[in-house]
Formats: sequence, C-alpha cells, structure tokens
Amino acid sequence: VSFLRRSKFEEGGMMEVSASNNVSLREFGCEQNLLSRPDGSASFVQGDTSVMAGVYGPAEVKVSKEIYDRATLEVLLQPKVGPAGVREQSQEQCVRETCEAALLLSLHPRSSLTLILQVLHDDGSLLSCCLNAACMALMDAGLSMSCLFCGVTCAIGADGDIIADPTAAQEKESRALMTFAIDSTERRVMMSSTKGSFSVQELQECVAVSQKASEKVFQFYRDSVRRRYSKNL
Amino acid sequence: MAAGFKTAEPLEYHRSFLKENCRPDGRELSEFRSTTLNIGSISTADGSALVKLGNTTIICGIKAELTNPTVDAPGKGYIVPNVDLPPLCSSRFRPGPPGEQAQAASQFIADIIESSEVIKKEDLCIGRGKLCWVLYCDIMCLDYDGNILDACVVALLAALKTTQLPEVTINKETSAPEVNFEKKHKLNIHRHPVSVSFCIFDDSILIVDPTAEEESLSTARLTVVMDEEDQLCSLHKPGGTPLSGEKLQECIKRATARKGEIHKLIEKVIKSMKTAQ
Amino acid sequence: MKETPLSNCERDFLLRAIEEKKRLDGRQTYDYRKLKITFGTDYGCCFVDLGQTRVMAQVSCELVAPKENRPTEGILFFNIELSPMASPSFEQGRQSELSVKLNRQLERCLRNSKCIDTESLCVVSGEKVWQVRVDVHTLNNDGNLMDAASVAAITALCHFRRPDVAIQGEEVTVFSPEERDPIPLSVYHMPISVSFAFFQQGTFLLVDPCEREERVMDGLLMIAMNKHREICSIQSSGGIMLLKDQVMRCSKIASVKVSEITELISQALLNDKAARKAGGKCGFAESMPQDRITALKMDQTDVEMTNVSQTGSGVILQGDEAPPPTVPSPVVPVPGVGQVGQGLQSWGLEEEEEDDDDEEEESSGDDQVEEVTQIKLSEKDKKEAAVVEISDSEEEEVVILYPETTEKSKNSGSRSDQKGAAASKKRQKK
Amino acid sequence: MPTDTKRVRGPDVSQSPVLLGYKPAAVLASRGPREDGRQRDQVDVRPVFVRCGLVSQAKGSAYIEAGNTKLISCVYGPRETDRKDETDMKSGRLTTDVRFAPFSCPERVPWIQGSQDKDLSLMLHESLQPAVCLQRYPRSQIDVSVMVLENSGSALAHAVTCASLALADAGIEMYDLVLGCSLQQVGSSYVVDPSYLEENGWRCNSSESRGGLTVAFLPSLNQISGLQSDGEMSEETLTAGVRTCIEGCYKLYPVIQKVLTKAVRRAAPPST
Amino acid sequence: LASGMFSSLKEKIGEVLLPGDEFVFESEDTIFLTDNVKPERPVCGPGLRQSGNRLVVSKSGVLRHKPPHTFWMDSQQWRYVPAKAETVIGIVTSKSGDIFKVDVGGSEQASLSYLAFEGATKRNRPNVQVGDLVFAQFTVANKDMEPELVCIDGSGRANGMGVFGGGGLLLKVSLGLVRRLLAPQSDIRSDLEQLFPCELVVGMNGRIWVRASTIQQTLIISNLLQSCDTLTAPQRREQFRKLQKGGL
Repeated sequence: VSFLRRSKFEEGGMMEVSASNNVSLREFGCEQNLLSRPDGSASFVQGDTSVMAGVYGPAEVKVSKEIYDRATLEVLLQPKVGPAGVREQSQEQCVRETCEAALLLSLHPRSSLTLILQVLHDDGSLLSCCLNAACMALMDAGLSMSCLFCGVTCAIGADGDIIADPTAAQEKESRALMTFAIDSTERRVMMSSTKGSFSVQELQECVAVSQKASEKVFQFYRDSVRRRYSKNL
Repeated sequence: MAAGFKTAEPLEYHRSFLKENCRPDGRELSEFRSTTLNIGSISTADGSALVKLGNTTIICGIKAELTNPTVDAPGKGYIVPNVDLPPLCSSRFRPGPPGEQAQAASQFIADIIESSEVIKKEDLCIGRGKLCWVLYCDIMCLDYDGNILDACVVALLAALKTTQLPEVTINKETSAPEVNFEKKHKLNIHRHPVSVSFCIFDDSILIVDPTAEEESLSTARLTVVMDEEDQLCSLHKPGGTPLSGEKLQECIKRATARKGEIHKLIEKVIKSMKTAQ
Repeated sequence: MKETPLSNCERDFLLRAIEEKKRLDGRQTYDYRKLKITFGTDYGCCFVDLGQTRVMAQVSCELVAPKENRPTEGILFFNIELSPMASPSFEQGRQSELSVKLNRQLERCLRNSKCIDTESLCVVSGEKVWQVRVDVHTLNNDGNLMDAASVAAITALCHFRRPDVAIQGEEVTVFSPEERDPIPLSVYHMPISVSFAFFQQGTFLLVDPCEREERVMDGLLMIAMNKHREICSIQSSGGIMLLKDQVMRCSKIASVKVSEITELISQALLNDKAARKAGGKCGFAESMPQDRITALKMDQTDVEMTNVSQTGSGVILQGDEAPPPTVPSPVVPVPGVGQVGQGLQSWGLEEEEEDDDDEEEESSGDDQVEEVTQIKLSEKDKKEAAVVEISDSEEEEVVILYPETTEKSKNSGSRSDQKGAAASKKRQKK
Repeated sequence: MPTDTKRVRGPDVSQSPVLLGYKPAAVLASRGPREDGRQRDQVDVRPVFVRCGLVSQAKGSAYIEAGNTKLISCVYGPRETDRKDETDMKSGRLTTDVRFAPFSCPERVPWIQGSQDKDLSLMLHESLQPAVCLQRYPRSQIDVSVMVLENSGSALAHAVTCASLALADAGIEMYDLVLGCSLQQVGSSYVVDPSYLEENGWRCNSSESRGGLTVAFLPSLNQISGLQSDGEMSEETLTAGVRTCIEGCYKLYPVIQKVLTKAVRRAAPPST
Repeated sequence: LASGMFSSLKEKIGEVLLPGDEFVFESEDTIFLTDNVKPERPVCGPGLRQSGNRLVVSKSGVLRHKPPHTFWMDSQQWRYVPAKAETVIGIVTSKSGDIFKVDVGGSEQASLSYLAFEGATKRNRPNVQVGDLVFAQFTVANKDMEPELVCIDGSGRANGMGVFGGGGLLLKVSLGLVRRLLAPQSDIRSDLEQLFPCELVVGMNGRIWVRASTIQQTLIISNLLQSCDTLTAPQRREQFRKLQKGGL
C-alpha cells in the first residue's frame, strides 16, 4: 500500500514531517514496439492499471483536417467496455493538448498523426497511465519532441493524506483526486485534471509530490529506452 | 492599416498590445469583461438564467422530471448537464452532434457539479429506490466570443438558485406519484462554485477571461473553480504549454477576487427579484 | 488513413509461393499460426495473439429489463470494435463493411448457436435480467481477425463471473465480490471459428490467412464449430464457387483445429484458475515479457518527500503578498438583471428577455401594455428611465407594436396615459 | 444498443411532472375572450419586440419576442459551399436550421429531435428562398439558423419573420422581407397568432373541427412564399384564413421596417 | 571556441539520449573579438536541433558523431520522412498526365515524371504499370513541397534506378535496420552473403526487395531480415548458423 504519512500543520505554521515521509509509486512496466502495424506502440503498466498505445504518422491527412503549418494530431481513447463517451472525449482532449505541446508538429505540416489509447485495465490513476503510454509510444514512433512528459495522479484521503499513484479502491475512498502532466525539462505542469474539492495548500503539495514523482518516471523512461537501444550501442 | 494588420498578423497584433500590458479591447491583462446576469427569463423552464460576458452569451434552463433511481444508488437523483454549441453561436460550429469542445464543456460542468456538490444528489430523492428527480441542466451558447466555461458556471449556478420544484408525494395506496403545483420549494444549494479562466500567450503571459480570438491564438488554457470557502473544485488545464506552481498560484489569487464579485452579483439579482415581487 | 498499396511484386510472389505450397511465414498450408491466450486482471478479460494479430475481449454485465418477447431470458450483446490501432485503414466510429461482417459472424457463431444458457441470466421474470456484453477490441491486424475474435470472445465468456444476486420481495440486492463469490456463466459448448482462404478460384486453400494473404485471396470460408463437431455457422464470402468436396474437406480440417484450440483454451482457463487460487498475481505486469529488450519493469519505488509541503506553502506564500483587491459591487438596473464590470459591449438580448417572472406576476390581461413596455427596455433606456414610443424618437433602441385592435389601444386617448404609468412604475422599481 | 455517446447521459426514461400533476381545469373556451385577453375572430396579434444585430459572431442576427414566444436567428455567410458536388454552381445555396431549446416547451424537448424541427426547417427554407437573390451568390452558401428559446405558440410564423430580418441584417440581397403569421381555427371561430395552449388545444371540445394555418408573406411584392396548414379546414375558411394572416403580416410590417432602418443607421458610418 | 559544448557532446557519443536533453554553449565560448576566428558550431543531424545557445535532443536514440562536427541521433523508427538525395523503393499508385504518383511510405505521395527514366522521351515512354515498384531518388523533399522522384542520376543514367523486373519479394523493416544494412561495413550483410547468393535492393524508406534463386530461399532471407530488427548480434549469428546447418 502506497501512501504518504505526513503530519498536519502545527500551530506555529511549521511543517513537521513524520517518520515515513515518503510517497511510493506502484511497480511500473513498459513495453515498446509491441505491435506490428502502428509506426510506434507501447504498453504501460502501473500496478494493475494498464494502457496500450499505438501511433501512426506522419501520414496522409484528410483535406478537412489539414493544417497548413503543422501536423494534425488526433487522439482516440478506447474504453474497455462500451463505446467512448463524453468523459473519454474530454480525456482525449487533455492527452491531445499535452502531446501537442511536447511534439514539434511544425516539422510535418499538412500531415496527420494519430494516437490511439486502449484501456486494458483500470485500477486507478488511469489518466496518468494513458499519458505515460502516450509518451512512450510517441518516442517509439520516433517523432520529434521538444520535451517528454509524464502523468502522475495524487489522491487526498479522507484524513488529508496524500497518496501518489492510487489504486481504484484508494481513488474511491479519496476526497479529491488530481492528475498532472509534468514536463521533463523544467518539471512544470502541462496538464491538470482534478476531481473533488481541496484547499490551495493541498493543491500545491500535490503539485510538489507530482514533480518529485515525475523524476522517477522520467528515470524509468530513460532506463527503458537505454535497454531498448542496448543492441545498437 | 490597423485593420489589415489585425487580420493579416493576428498574433503580432495581439503581442503589440500585450507588450504594453493591455489587450486590443482596452482591458488590462487581469480584467474581466462586463458580466451581466438575468434570471428567470424562460417561463417554460423550472429555473433559468442568461449570462453575458462581454459578447459571449450563455443561457441555461433547468427542467426537472421524475424517474426511477438506479439499483446502485437507490437514494440519489440525477443531475444531467449538457452544453450545446449550436451553429447559431459562431461560424466555427457546424450542425450535427456535439463536437469535442461541447463535449469537453459538458464533462467539465458535470465534474464541477460532482466535485463541488452544488446540489446533493440525495436531495433529489423522493422515494428511496422508487422515485427521484432528474434535473436536466441544458446550457446553450447564443453568442460565442470566448470563455464559455466561466459564463456557463455562472448561468448554471444562477439557474439552479432560481429553480423551484413542485411537491411530489407517493400515494401509499396506488404507489403512484402525485404532484402538487401549489406547493413549490427551492433547491438546496450547498456550495457556490465560481469559475475563472485564463489563457497563456507565448508560453508566459497570463490573461484572464479570453475572447474567442485570444483563445485561438494562445498556447494554453487554464480554468480555476473555487467556492465561497476558498476550496478549489477544479483546476482544469487540458494541456498546452507548461506552467510553474508559482504561476498557478497567481491564477488562484485572481480567482479568489473574482469569486466574490460573482457571489455578490447573484445575490443581488436574486434579491432584486424578491423585492420586485 | 490509407493502407499501403499492395505491389504487383508482392501479389505475384504470394501467388507463386502458394502454388509451391509455401507461405510467407514458413507455415504449411493447413498450419495455424501460434495461438497464445492470456487473461487480464478482471474476470472475463482475455487476450488472444494469433501470430502478430492481437485482440482483446472483455465481458461485462448489467441488470436491464428483458426483451418483451423473451421475458425470462438474459440478453447477449456482441460488439467487435475495429480500432484504428489495429490497422491504419480502420476508421473510428465508421461502420465499415468489414466491421458489419465480423459482428454478424460473431453473433451467428456465439449467440445463434445458443452456447450460453440465457435462461439462467433471468433475475426477475419480465422485469430484470442480466445483459451480458462482450466487447472485442482489435489491437493489431495481421489477418484472420474473425478467428482471433471468436476465440477471445468464447474464452472471455468462460472466464467471466457475474455478481451474485438475491431477491427479497421486490428488492434486488447485487452482491460485491467480497460479499459473495461471483458466479460463472453456464456455457453449453464452445463454438470456434476457423477461416480458410481460397486462391485461383478455389484451386488453392490456406488455413488462417495472414494480412497479405487476405489481400490476394479470392474468397473466404468461415466455419464455426464446437469440439463435438457440430457446425454452428458456415459462411463464405468473396463470391467464389466451392465444390461440395472442398467444403467437406474444410469442415474436416476445422474439426481438427477446433479440438486443438478447445484443448488450448481449457488448459489456459485451468492454468489461470490455478494461478488465481494460489493467490498469484495475474495482472498485466506479470504478462509482460521480461526477456525482450523492448520491455522493462520497475518495482514499487518510494519518492523522496522532504520539503514537499514546504515547497507547497512556499509557493502559496509567494503568491500571497499583495492584499486582495476589493470586490466591486454589481449594478442592478432592473429586477432580475445585474452586471459587474464596465459595460464594454453594447447590450442586446437580455433586457428584452428579462423578467418573465415579473410578467407572470403581472399578466392579468389588463396591464398587457405595461408589461410589454417593461420588457422592451434597453440598457440605455433604463439608465434614462425613459420609455420610448414608436412615434416620437430618433434614438430609440426599441420598437413596440401596439395591437391596434385591442380595446385599450383603440382608445388612443388613454394610451399615452398608460404609457406614462408604465414608465413611472418603472422608475419606482429602480 | 444505439445510445447518444456525445452527451452526458441521464436515465433512460423520465416523465415530466406536468403530466402527473393536479392542474386547474383550464378548459379553453371556444367562445368569449382569449386567455390572454386578446380578441377572438379579429386580427389581434400579440405585441412584438424585435431587435437586430445582437450576436457578435454572426453576419446578421435578429431576436423576436411575441408574448412569451422568444426566438433568435443568426445568418452566416455567404461562405464557400460545403458541398462541392452540387451540380448547379451558378446560384447560391440557402440552408435553414430550426431548433427548439430543450427548455423551450412545457415538456422537455430531447436533444435529438424528431421530425418536427426538420419539418419546420424545410418550411422555413421554402418560405425564405423566393425572397433571397441567390443567383447573386454563386458557389456559396448562406446559413440561417433559428433557435426557439421559448415556445408560446406560432413559432414557425415568427421564425420566418425573424430569419428574414436576420438575412436583411446580414446584408444579403433580397427581393423583399418575408413575414409570417399564423392562425388557429376552432369550429366557426378563429384566433390569430395563437398561444401554445391555443395551438395544442388542451382539453378542448373534440367535436369541433380544428385546423392551423401559417402564411409566409412578401409584403411589398404582395406575394405568398409559404403556406402550411394542418388539421381540418374547409375551403372557404382556408381562403379567409389566408387573408386574415396577410392582414396580420401587414400589422407587423411597419415594426420590422423600423427596426431594420435603425439597424442600418447604426451600422452606417457617421455622415460627415 | 565552443569547446565546452564539444567536449560534453563528445562525452555522450554512443550514449542513449532522450528528447529534451540539452547541451549548453558556455557564454564565453560564443564571444569573439575578431571575425577571423569563426566559432566551431556543431552541425545538427536528425534528432538534434539548435535553439539559441542550446543544442536540444528531439528524438530518443543513440548520439552519433562524424568528424569533424556532425552529430545526429541514431533512432529506430518505422515511418519514413522523405529527404533529398535519398534512394527509396516506391509503389506506383496512379498515372495521371505525364507523371506517376508513387507511394514511398511518407505523408504524401511523391511524383515521378515519365521523362525521368533513362532513355525516356515523349515518344518512348517507360513501361510502368500501377502497382509496379520503382527504385528512385528524391530531387525535391522538404516539408513544404510535394516530394519529387527521379530514376536517373545527374548525367541522365539509370545508375541502378528504374522499374523493378519480375520476381522477388518486397518487405518492410525499420529505418534503423536499413541504415545498418547500408553501412560501409555491415555485419548483417556479410552474414547474409555467407548463406546463399541473392539480390537485395534496399530503399532508405525501410523497404527491401529480395530475390534469390528459389522462392524458398527468398522467403528465408526475407524472414531473417525481418527478425534482425529485434535480435541482438549474437542472437542473430545463432539464427544464421542454425539455418546454415539445418535448412540447406
């Protein structure tokens, strides 16, 4: 069980951090280049949550979607059960605009990029897993990017504890849930999507937790890619 | 000449203003357009409000209907918000089913209702497992000039605050619902969320309450939703260029000020209706 | 997105290879590709790899009202989603010919063959039955999606467990897996589809065609069969004419393949059961190939957390230096309307629309005219508290039509009085 | 299982409380004064309020309010036509779209609307097309959309008036304005510009013959561009009804003219 | 001189880098008093881009260096983006007027004039059918223009380019494998040569055309090549050895 145990604000306004002052992320896994058809693919696993991503492009674009000075990115998020609805559409928008900010789209004007995300299992922190799978798949496709990004989800428990990378059960019990996309160069917030209500202090703490956690994720990205290129070294 | 510059190089045109810390319509970077609220405009709705934010016009109508609660949540009613961006409100929208923007806006409103608990769904239950209210909150844009989210939230809140539901009882013998239109009661509004949206220009300049043109030229959008107790109900940034924690804090501070304005506006308008009666 | 065109070179080579009884991946004519069945964390989630072709099936259920003509039967629903992930030519949300064909075939194979006991899915006759939904997602299309989908769907159905329910009077209670063990579906038999591709007007035949073989084939025969050698569905497409002998030969081959595949499915189900019983993990992290250099796993890690809350409050304090600005007070020009901020834009609609509540209050027929004038005030008018009539103004913003046939307006003398009254009432309200 | 996946979903079925509620017996008399005090058997139209140019994004727009019936109309274009395969490229294309806001009627109107608004769109199209000089806009299309915000009767008639005003406000070349007026025949008497209740005739004596009529009229050309009638009406009453509706349109005409002149004056650059 | 950056760049040669990794010019490196001493700026190849005084990695892969100053990222990729002067295998998709449209696997079809073949004149058109393969070179390839191919070199000679004859098989591999095959001392190529004689045409767009004496041999080579993408060098040698012993 991963959670942060931290003490509450002392009266003096000082922060005292108790013994086990850590937030843990569940085990990660990633496999790149696992599908034969797409130009890039990856599956990302966080605990039991798993998402598969496929990327096509730069490829031919439909005239109606053509943009004269950059590539058109489409993101599709396929839920496991039933057709995609309004919630998926809104998450697609979040992933798409995050990818758009990281990709150097102006290098491929009048072409199309398609990113398809297939949910394989949702055991919490799904949106962050989608972001991570997306980033790995874009890298696998060899698309030019200005920076990488990763997703981190934080839950605030009923007692105010911050839980990073929560499971579905932890999400259900939480009072608030926040997912951030963090960029790899300056660790700033690229995307934010929240649920529930929370104080400003809690928000900023979760941002700080996510920034710290992102370093682990980025290191994992680096290790995966290094392993992948091990035969080319 | 100026007009030519504006259409040929819209981004440069805007930059030339931002350099001087102002915007083409004369506003400062952190200034909202004038916000106008009008309640109870639609007599066929159980509650309604029309909001104008500069040119942007949003109308929200609440219709309450009766239905059965789900097996999973027998003690809860439904709130079904939908935002529509008809082709009428701007040339950028085409007829047909809602596009991505309308769907994302609908989900945003649904999330805010859920997160802030404006209305507790338990309040909408009439008979546990048998009968409950469904509140259809239909929000429609009549004039799209940017920042519809902020206008939608004000319209929704004001419409909910003016909504009156008739008394419904379940007849013990026939177990059929009976409606008494003579007795109407108001909804219990628990929280008052206010939304404040920003755009980021050139990866660094923050402007509040963007117009449609500013939205399309910006590199990222951000919406902060805050209630009367300074609790955040949403920090929605669907991607775009990154922001530091410090910049986020700036946005939250602006939201704190704005929220007071909107609360006063809604209170005052509702009070004016009461005194007018 | 367009599929890469097939070159003449590939077409010629494939056909010549088939004549020589050679296949692209080294298989024999009647060979199936390597079939791999794995399960997800959930019950009813099954992955099938058929060579490079990959599909996933997920079974789910919900309580719904039964169909009117079958009040005591549960409902089975199948959906094959041709995700663009599987092939660039698959488009999102478009019902392509292929998608219709595959969905029909899957329904014929699994629903019409009555392999699932639908009567056991009835909870309250005529009121509540289980609707079992099978979603098949294509992940990678390297040919023969149908066979992969049929294996995935039937395996997922066998693997699936639905929640237990109890009925007390009218109340239906659905138990969570923690409260009561979920219940498997009762599966009568397992239909499995086997596809045959025909070339040169049926002269040559291949089992389990891959994508490039599908592109040069003349016709396709799909036979769904169970291990008792009962044919559940048979479907040919592509407009080839087959001889009876050919069909018989195919059905013989199919029966062999079906018994092999059924054995494989049973073994996979047994293995999974054993693994779950042993309390082992059966999630995705477990199924990830560890030996491939494209895959990497990292164990649970701790994140260094010192300073996080300090950083958080630091950011807040930094932003909190300036005193909060004062909140301007809104202007309420007429009841039901308010405004904050400078009036930058000219006003339009809302003045006219306002105050329907008021109207309702006042609309008693007599003061119709007054009511009308009140709605028609524009902002400018309001500020000046002036009501403008059609006849006498240059700068009026509003035009009103007075119905001339009403009794009131016929009396032109009293009309201006009424107007005046309306105006003065307006002022009072302000 | 076809479901609307592009909107937030509610329960599968729900019922308006209006259908269940105890209601005061609002029997619409077929004689005597009308519920809102207007006169029966006379050209007694509701007072209207009209304005142009409210929607900043549209080329032209108009808002009309008659009693509680509230409509807004916007015009976009002329712009490049969506359909390139159109055979006749010499003349422009006019598209019309009439929609009811979900909260516009006593009972909620679902988002996916039935044939009613398609009928209305078609009717609006037929009424407007003769008045627009489409041959002046080759290879382009002009989109007219009307949103009914509140339907208190005679929506189509007012939609016609509102849309033609929006077209004029957009500066689209037209032969004439188009005005709409409707009438409801109940037995031997009729009501002009009927309200929602009068149109739908709740709790009315069913033995009487009823019929509705809507006329779209080009006032300066004195021509009818659209005529729709439903229900039961004899030939004489129909002819008389059309005449009455025309009369109703003429009552509207000066108001519309006035609004338009003012909108034009406002838009024109200040004379030096 | 920009030695600071060069040394840090050279340190990383052969290492795996990720998008967003950057190298910074030290400020003193960029200040020069005389024009004579031109600063030695690194030349950015694929996957690297210069922005201000920084050199930023934009593709994941291995940093490679070619003396004196050229650096690029060696990355594995499937999708081809046309580049000028590269030779590719294209599939003719249509004939319209005096040009052929050719699919090269990029985001746009390339055009190939029927005059751009050796010996072609207005009268003497080359025999090219839809679906045929062509081996051709890009004369125009940039992001803003339609790519153009020719099947002749500067002096009007075919120089190995043109329409493919009959037989053989086309296969698709990663762009990285193609580069390894085309490298001056390619170990895969030398391994292949030891198996049996075959014809191999390698396009920079990841398409390879193979023809051996029999269909069986062609299939073996094509499968071997495709497996090279996922095998390490020892694994590959093992595979080749197995084949040599068993198959033939």
